[in-house]
Amino acid sequence: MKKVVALLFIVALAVLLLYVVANMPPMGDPENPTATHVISRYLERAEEETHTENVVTGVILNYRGYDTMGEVTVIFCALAGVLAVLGRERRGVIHAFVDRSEVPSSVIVKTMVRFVVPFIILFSVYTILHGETSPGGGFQGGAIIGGSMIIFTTIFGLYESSRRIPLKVRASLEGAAVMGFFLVGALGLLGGGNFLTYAWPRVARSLQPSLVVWLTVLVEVGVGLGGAMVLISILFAMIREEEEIAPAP
Amino acid sequence: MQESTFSVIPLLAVLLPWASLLAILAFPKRAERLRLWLCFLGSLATFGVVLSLLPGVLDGNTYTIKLASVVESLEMRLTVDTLGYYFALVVAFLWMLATVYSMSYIDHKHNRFFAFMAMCESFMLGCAFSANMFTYFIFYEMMTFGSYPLIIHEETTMARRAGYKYLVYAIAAGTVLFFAIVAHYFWGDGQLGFGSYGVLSLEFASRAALMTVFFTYLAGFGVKAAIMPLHGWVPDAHPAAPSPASALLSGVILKAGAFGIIRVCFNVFGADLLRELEVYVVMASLACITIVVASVFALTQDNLKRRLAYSSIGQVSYIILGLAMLAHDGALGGVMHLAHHALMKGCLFLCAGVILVKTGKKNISEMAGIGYQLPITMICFSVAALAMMGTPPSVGFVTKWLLGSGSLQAGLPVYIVVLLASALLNAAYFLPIIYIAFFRWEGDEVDEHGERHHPKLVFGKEADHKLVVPVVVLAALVVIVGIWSNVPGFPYSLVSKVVNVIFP
Amino acid sequence: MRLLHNYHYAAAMVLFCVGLYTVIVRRNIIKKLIGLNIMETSVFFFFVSLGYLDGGIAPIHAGAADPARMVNPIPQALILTGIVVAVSVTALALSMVILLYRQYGTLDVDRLMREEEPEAAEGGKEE
Amino acid sequence: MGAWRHFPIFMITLPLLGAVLLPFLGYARERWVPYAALLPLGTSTLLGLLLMGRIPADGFLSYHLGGWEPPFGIEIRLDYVGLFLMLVVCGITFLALVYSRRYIGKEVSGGQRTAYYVLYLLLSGAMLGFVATGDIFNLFVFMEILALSSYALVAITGNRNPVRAAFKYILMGAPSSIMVLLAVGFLYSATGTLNMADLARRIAESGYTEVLIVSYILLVVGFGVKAALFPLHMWLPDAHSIAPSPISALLSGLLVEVCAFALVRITFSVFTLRSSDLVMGTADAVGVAAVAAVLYGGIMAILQKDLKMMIAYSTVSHVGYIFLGITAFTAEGLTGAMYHMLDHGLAKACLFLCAGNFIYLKGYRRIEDLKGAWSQMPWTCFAFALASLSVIGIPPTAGFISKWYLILGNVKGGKWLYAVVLLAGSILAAVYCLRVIYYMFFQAGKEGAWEESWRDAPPAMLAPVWTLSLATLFFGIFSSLLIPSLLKAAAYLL
Amino acid sequence: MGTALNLVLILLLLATALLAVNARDLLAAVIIFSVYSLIMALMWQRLQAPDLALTEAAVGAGVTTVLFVITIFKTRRREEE
Repeated sequence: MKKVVALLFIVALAVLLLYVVANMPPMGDPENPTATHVISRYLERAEEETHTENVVTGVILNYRGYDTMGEVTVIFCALAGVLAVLGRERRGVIHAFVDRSEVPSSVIVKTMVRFVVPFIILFSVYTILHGETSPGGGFQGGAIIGGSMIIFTTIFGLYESSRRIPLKVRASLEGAAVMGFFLVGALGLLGGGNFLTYAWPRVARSLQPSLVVWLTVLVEVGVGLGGAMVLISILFAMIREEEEIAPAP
Repeated sequence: MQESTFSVIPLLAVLLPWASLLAILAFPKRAERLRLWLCFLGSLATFGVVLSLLPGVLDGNTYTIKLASVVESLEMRLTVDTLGYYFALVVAFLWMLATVYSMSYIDHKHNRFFAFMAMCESFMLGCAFSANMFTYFIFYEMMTFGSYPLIIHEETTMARRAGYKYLVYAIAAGTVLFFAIVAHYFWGDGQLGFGSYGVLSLEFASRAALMTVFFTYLAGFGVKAAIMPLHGWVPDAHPAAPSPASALLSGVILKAGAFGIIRVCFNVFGADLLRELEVYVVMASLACITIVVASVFALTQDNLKRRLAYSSIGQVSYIILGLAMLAHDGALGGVMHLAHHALMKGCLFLCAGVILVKTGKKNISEMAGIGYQLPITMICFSVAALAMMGTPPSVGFVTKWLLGSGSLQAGLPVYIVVLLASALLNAAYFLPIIYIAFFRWEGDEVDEHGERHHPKLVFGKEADHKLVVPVVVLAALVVIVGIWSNVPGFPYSLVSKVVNVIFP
Repeated sequence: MRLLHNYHYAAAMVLFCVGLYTVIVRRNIIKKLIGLNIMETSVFFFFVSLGYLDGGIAPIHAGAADPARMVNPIPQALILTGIVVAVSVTALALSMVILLYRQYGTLDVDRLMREEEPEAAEGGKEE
Repeated sequence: MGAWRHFPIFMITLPLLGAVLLPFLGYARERWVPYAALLPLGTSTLLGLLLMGRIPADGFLSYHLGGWEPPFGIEIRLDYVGLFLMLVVCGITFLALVYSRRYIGKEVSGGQRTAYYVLYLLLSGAMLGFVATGDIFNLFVFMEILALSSYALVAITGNRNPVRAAFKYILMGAPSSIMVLLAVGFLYSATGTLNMADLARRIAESGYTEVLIVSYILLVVGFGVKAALFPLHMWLPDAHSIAPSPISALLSGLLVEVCAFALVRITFSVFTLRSSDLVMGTADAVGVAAVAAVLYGGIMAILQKDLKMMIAYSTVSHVGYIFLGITAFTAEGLTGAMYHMLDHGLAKACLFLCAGNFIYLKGYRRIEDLKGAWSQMPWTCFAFALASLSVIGIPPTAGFISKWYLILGNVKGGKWLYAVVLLAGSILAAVYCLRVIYYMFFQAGKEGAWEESWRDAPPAMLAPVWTLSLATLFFGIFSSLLIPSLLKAAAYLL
Repeated sequence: MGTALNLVLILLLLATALLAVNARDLLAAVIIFSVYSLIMALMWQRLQAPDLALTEAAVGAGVTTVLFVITIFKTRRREEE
């Protein structure tokens, strides 16, 4: 009964949405409102204004940097939420809480992983640092680091991987993304502009381009490190097993 | 209204009762007597402050002070005009007597009772001094909730049930009233103030709209004023409350509703508009029904305070009837009855309290021979009861006379029939009490010869002076005010000023 | 026919409805979360299609790229944020799923909501 | 062009920054965390107060983030109404945080306490950012921070019921967020912009009527879930009653209102009345839903046995009030809605914190358990009574003022029936509130329910409660401090 | 050609979505969902959004899937009746 009602509701919604779609501006048409209103400024002047070849990065970090600040706050918030719900290993008692059993896997796999993971991390560093010029950027790089740690953890177990990235490191870097934004924002205020101004009005015009680049890199690195650490911490928190309240499946 | 002078005295009068509240909080529990006397002093001082305005008011001055403003046309303002002053005088006087009386009567939880007494007095004075309907409503609502603890003070099951009923009625009424005020604000062009000839007119709003405003007001205030279909809480609340609280309920708090209706009739709508809308017919018929039916109900009650409560329901409708006549004498009688009834019914309830304290008897049938035990009290009771029936020379007679003359002025002698019926019914339910008290006694006093004797008449051993003095004062006033009504400060001197303006 | 031309949008809407249907009807909470993710990606898909330009190129100034031919970078930037938000919600929800399973021993939403008092037996319930 | 232009961004970022820094303090000195968390919120409150005189009632402060002018960058657009709500948020979060130290110290286990304060600050900062922003996608981002932190805070104790309630909340909240995002997509496709002021201009010119209508409906539904508008309120009673009391206070007193405010912004600043025929139909539907909410919430509140559940249902009812104020489409109605946000925030927070006092001291949750509570916890009971009066709308509390304007607004809009419903709502409120007060003050407690010693909650918990309840009184008596400006601002919004 | 490929991808998207939703085995559903995410990434690459394609591949198909898988290992693999 409930299913039928839901289905009817969904079908009605679908019809409504499709009707709207039929009345929307045609996709890909250069005359669309989306393609004519604000966009040309970004496309034409992003390079000189934000000093990023990748316009998306320019938009994310500079034009709409405040959104991205919100975004990294969201993921920080998710981490805080996960830790609040699942708890976290405490300093000093880490071993007691961590599943030490190694996952049995063949030597070949282990060797491969040992060999591959550094390269993945290298790739992610590249992704982070070259966000201005090519696809990718801070968060993508962070996610890739997170992915590499997943691979590492599946093969070597939580104990090994949490030794590689100890709690101390994670805890101090989890806020890096948000802090990076706050730092750049506050520096923008000091530089005589508004919050999150990259090109400080108080600095000579000739210095501004390199200033913007450096600040962008600073934010990128912050987002990358912070994002990676948050993802890894979430992962560890979810993997962590407390034996006494294990489920009885 | 004429221009008014700024004065802090109205605010002072409203705030003074809080001083006794502070006294209750400030002094330790051990200083019980000191606290009680301070409460009395507080109410005395309040009465003094109110009295101090008398010469000015008699000269036709008005005093005003602004408390706070919400927006320009919506403000909290206290203004002393003649009508409000008249009500305030009644309030402050009766309250003072009730406070004296309570000092002896209330035997537990003094703090709560006196605190809420003081608060209610403050709110009542606020009502009396309100400069507009908005202020009136705010004080009225606060007073409504402030009087709840007075009603349930005894905390018996009956008191709780009565309190619950009271709250249900009061909240519903408050809501209706709120609606009335919004409608008034909306159709009255944003004006909630009181004007000598009314502020609403058919220029701004349609007939139906004004009728809506009027009837919502009538329904809202009618609950407190106990107009007949809305009276349900009254007969429960009065017997349940301690006697001084019942006296205040009947003497003053019921009148807050009636006073609201007076304000609505005189200062919001104005006589001309009421005549034009023809709503007075409904008012008058409701009042007549209430007067007669309530008296009939009163006949059937055995509980003294319950009988008195029904009597109050009927009597308050005299005020409404007087207003509905839309004639000079009718209005005069109605408005004066506000004070008259406060004196009479206050006296009667306080007497009932004395009886309860001394003999523990609540029901009339148990009161045989009580007049010999409590002669002073019962004499006072008889004086007030006779006044209720309209026996001259008393305030009750003045009211009835004026109302009768008013109905002739209005050209509707049918009201006289109602008044006479009411007087007869009043006699029918009051005289038996007097009779039982003085002329019947129980067989306890049978001596060895098998003959029944009068119980001995005992003077001077009645009760605490704090109980007796207010009763005597009220009974004396019932007569004195009835005879010399024009003494400055007595009802006629004030009310006639107002009514003469409206019905020249 | 505009609907056929806008088939990307239409597909996104259909996926949105599939996801919403899953969230409403499926009783398994992990299924519900998968449905939620489908909803999210469908909206992202919708956004990305919004920014598309016929014959467009990626908005990267590499070499002599012509700005006039670039697709709209704004939806892409928004969706990057959106993806992060989506993964955050999923992570938080899944961590609660783990905890719920520990405490109630079920993933079935009806059973979950039916269980009454917290005093009831800790641990798993027989399925 | 003084430094005060930067105040809004400080108000928003300081709590967020505090949230990020707090874990470090948590590792070093856990005991100091509750005090340190007060710092950013206190500063924000202060900045807000300083800003109060600067923003005229019929103007706004526009702050361009990163120095990019509006249609290109993100704008913080703070008008008088927004600042008013930001101050309400600051004040109540600050007080509930003061309250939290003792309460959370008892309810939440050691490891999670820091997380609690982190999430708390994130929630506060997100609410502030949410109110202030002038960009519709930014609105979505802050809504997500808001939502995530509130999900987690509901579940913070990690017990069975809280987690379940939080999950129920997610199951309704997350799809609603996606709907908002979809609506943003539709709006963007029809106008090509995300800035609210720019959107208003473009919407007025746009020819894509169907797209706009559907996006408005989606926004109403999306924010309606978060604001718990009647048919979409299912998550609220569970989440609000089961969360720790300071969080209930925040969720009920602020979060719901902030989301309603988002709808105010969208209705009046984005879909301006010039395009009102677009939104009127939906607004009428919202009005009907709000009527249902007022009555349903009130009746359900009467039927509850659990105190916090009752207060939560009362919130459902009061959300209806706010929406009735909005749909009146008059300055008075909107003023009433805004003032109701203030007084409902204060009163509800106070009620929940009082309920928290009972739970903290005695573990009593049921209304029946409160019989005779007055004899042992007079301060809590008096504060509860005062706040209840405001919920009912009895003069001279702030609740009366807001109800006055709500009713007046509806009357001026010609919606007499709604005015009557508002009155009926306050009767219902009287029934459910006075029942509790009656139990507290005029009923004898069960044998042994209250021990002999006279022991109320500690001062650190009573102070916020009393501040809140006195504030309802203060804003009732001195409503002239705010009402004229609010009326002006509301007229400006319209 | 381009349209045809787009259509195929969209059909695949719909198919994987429906499969993911209807699979009884939760693990299978999650794996199918990750395939769905990968196809989505491909789609976005075709819509000239390489940043997003990268992100979706890493986050949508990677991190999200792993989170789901962990949860399934910690809870149960099959749907209840």
